[in-house]
Amino acid sequence: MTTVNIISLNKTYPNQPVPVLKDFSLSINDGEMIALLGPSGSGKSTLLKLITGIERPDSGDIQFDGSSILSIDPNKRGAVLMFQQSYLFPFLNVEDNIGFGLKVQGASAETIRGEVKRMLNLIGLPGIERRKSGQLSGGEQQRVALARALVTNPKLLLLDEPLSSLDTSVRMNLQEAIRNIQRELGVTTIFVTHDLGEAMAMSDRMALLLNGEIVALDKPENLFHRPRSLTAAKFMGVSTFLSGDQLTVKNEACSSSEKIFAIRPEHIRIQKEACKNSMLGVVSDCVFRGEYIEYQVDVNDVTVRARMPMPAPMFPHGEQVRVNFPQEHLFEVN
Amino acid sequence: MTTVNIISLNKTYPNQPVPVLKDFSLSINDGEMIALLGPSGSGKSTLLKLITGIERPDSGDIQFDGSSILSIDPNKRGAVLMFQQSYLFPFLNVEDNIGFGLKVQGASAETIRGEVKRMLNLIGLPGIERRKSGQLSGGEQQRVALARALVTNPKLLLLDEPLSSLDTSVRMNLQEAIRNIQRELGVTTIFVTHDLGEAMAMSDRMALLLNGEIVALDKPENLFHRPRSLTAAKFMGVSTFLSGDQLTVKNEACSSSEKIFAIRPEHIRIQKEACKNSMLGVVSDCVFRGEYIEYQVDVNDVTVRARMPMPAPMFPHGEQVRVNFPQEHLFEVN
Amino acid sequence: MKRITAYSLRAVLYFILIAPLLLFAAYAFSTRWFFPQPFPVEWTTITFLRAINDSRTLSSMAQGIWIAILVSVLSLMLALPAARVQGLREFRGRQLAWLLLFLPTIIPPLAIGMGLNILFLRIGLAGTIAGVVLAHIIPTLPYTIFTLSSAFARFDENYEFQALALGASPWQIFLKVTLRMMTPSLVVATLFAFLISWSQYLLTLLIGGGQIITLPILLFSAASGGNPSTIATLSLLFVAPPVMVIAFTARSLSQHDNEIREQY
Amino acid sequence: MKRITAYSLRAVLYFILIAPLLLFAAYAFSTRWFFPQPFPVEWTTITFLRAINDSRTLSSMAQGIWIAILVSVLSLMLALPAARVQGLREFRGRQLAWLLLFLPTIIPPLAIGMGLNILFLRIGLAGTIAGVVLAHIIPTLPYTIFTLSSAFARFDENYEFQALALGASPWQIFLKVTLRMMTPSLVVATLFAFLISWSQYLLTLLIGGGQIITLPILLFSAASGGNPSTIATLSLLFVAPPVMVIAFTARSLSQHDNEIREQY
Repeated sequence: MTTVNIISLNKTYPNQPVPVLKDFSLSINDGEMIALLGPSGSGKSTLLKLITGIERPDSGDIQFDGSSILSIDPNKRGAVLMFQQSYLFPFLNVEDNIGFGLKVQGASAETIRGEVKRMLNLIGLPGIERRKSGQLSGGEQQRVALARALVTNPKLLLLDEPLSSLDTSVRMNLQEAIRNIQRELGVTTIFVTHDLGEAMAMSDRMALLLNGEIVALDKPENLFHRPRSLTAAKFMGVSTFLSGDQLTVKNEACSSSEKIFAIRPEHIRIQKEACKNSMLGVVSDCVFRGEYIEYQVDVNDVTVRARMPMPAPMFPHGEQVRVNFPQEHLFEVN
Repeated sequence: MTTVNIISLNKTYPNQPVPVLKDFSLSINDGEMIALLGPSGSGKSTLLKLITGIERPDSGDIQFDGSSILSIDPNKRGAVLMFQQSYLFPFLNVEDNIGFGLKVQGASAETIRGEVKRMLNLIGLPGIERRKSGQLSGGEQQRVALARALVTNPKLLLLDEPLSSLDTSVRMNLQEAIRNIQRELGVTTIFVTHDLGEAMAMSDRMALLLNGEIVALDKPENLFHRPRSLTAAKFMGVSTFLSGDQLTVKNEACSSSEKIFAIRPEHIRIQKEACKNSMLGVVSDCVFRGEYIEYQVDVNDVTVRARMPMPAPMFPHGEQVRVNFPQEHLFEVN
Repeated sequence: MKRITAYSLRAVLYFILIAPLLLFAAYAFSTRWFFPQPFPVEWTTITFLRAINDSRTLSSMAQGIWIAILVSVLSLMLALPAARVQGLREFRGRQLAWLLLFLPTIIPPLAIGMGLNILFLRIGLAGTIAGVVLAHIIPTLPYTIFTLSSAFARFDENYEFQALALGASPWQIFLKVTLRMMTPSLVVATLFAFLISWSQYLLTLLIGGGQIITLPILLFSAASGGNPSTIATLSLLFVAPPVMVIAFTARSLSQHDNEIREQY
Repeated sequence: MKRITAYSLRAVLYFILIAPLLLFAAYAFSTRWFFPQPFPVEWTTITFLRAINDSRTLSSMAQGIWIAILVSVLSLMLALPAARVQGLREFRGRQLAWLLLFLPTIIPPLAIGMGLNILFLRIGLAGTIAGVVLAHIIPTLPYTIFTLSSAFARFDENYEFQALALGASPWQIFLKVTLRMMTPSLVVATLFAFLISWSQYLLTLLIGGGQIITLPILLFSAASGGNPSTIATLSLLFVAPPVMVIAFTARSLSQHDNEIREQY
């Protein structure tokens, strides 16, 4: 339905020394779901504000299907928002909440009723038209908020951490629901989150944001298994880096000339026997986390975190072990 | 320092038909950390209120080291609380917040200063005495709240979902910090949560609560790998149950006479080849979650969720596959 | 124990509030009541009926209500944008703004009235309803702005952004979202404005200059006359419209009660 | 655009609020000022100095301040428990409680005053400072309760539970936690109480019966005399203590501003 082009956006808030977005460019394909992953302050929410028109960029352009939307009034852009809170209007019931967008755009009562019904079926909550938002659970409220956003047939759906106030199980359910609905309707979507698992589960492509810039943009699988840069690798949960020649462990790259190798925590093996690519260390912590055990092993003053899937060998605190970095799981980063 | 005995507690709130706690008994060893895991409304928070004395039980007893505390004033019980929010007093700086308990108990200014310093070192935030709570991050606030609770040398530490408002990475850090501090000081602790992973990572024993009753109480490893009952298994993330004789899949037990077997999602295998204990199904969903792929496979109208560790074979939506339940991972529940 | 303390406290409070009312009723419907009789001896409705059949009484009530309604509407219209700025925005001089806001409550009505009278005589507003309404707005505005700005301080603008993204125009957002979200506070602010205007004596007297007669003015002249029954009757009439307004407010608030709780 | 609108709105508001004050100053420090002169022609400080050297002026100010302080303290003590119940608890009849709470603001001071006068004459409180203070509490209480209960509605009792679990006694909790958390609202409530008592004319006149003289009473009798300079001078004196109280309030609030923001 819509391709979105964000071209060289710059935005600095008054009274702030550092720009929030720096020469920010991103192209989103028709019907694609892009996840923006980054810590708070990385510019994620500002980008959404610029797209909806709540804020204006200092320079740059935003285009829907090739034509700029910057001169269009915020309420005519067709970019709808969904926040962490549902922001359902407390004085309206579910039907009137979902129908709000159609009503202000002048649709007939019949059309609205039909569309609301269709949306309620789509979000899997048929028959709740008469309820007030206070009578809904947190997950149901977010489903209704999604329906309210999608009923206007928007060009672009913006999701600003829509699940981060929900319990884990509800969250998992809604991840599936949102992903399925988004694919069914084929609506182009930007999904902002600071949760890596969520970003990977939901998106076609992920953009990693830091200080207003994209540090990596790729499919989740590629970013997860073979991040190209040190920054991207850290984003993806990698905490162990080795300088290539001597195979010494380090948490940070110190010189730019040497080769740096990285390894995911679940690929590191803790064992008693020495083998190729293994180093001596002392177990400093060991936490049972269900499907795996997380070991912290001190190797040359650096703490290596390893995840051993169950059933795993148990090493007590203080035990001398070998930390093994299997060759096939080491990858180079720069 | 303190063993805690909770004996046959009953509590029903006025105007509510159902009791919040039903004949609730629990013994906690000296220095032990017990996790109470249960959905909202299961009576977790009520139990904490009864222990601190904010509410009174209808019947039953609570004993510290063998003597009842029910007749002791709430402010003399020595049971301190930590909530989801830090509830640091906004008008006091960090030092006065941590020293609050000592001050109202009449300690000298010198003692307080020394103890505050000791606690700040313990929580890993030395030197922040003069800061106000508004200048601290969420994680730091919770660390200070922990210090404020522990500085009075309490008999029992009560943690009421202290981490659920924090981001994942801060949360992981604080899980380790709280666990280490608790073990170092050896303070008997009750940890209330609705997050399974957190309960497993933190506790010596876990109590699963449902409707004011304990449905299971054991070490996390035992509960995770071999829950004894159907209810406990569901708590621990098991969603696939099989009736033993015919090996047919089901989500619910239907008759009480037949044997029910359960299997964890990460032990189910999805494959093309038929083998022993395998059934025919159709892939209905497939989500990439980093370390594993989550498949949903429809088998005889029942959805089986399986987690395949990476690298995993990829099966597209709609593909006919074999769902394999390895014999060694099936366990009986009742 | 706590509960009993709370209940008895409330009982005392209610007694303090209701006692004067009962005393008026006793005076209004009795003929002779002298010290040290604990209760009136003879009861009558003659004074009451005479007072409410007096055309001056009714016209003064009508005028007072009309003025109070105009004052409520105008001060809400003035207070809304000011309260929004006070409640939602951070700006330097915010403390100064609060200070100035409360000036009219401390300048005595007498002083305001005389100052305004001089001003209004020059611009021809003295002795007109418009003049009285404008004068009433001065003591009214602080309370309406205060009430609305504390509501705006809790108002979440994201509700408006939602409506904007869904295609609502600024005017639709104001009518269908902002006003609806603010309804409980608007009702309370209206109540304040109505009550302050309705019970205003000095400003009405000074600006009205004897041409604008409201119930408080009748009440004051009756007080000089000194017939307790007439005074008590007028007092009861005086209380009637406010009681109705408060009853309406209480109903609106209880209707909106659930919404408020959901909202905050 | 939005910003300009907000600024000009505030400018208009400030003008409305300050204009009467300037007018007083002009009258107080000038001798002759007649229509159509746009500004006073002769300036003088004689009237002003005469007025502030008058012992009646100073003693009336002292008495007024003393009464306002007593009223503030008493109405806070009465309002705190009532506001806590109104703000924190859910109970049936809550709407009725609000309605009754606002009764004193709608019964005209005149009516209250005369009712109370009869009562106080019987129990010997008429003409005493105690009687005037008690009378002033009636119009004061609604505003203090209203202010404090809206603060209690946002107050989180878990702060108190924390202090309790840390070993604080109920009295320590009240002093070291509850009062400290409520400070901004306590300051505002005190401001309301002080201002309402300080500017009270009718209740003081009726209950004081000529024995209790406060500045508003002097001001009113001066108004009958009709010397604009004297009136304006007394008006300026009248405004002085409230301005100081408001300035103090504004300072306290800005000190607590960060805390408030952290708290809510």
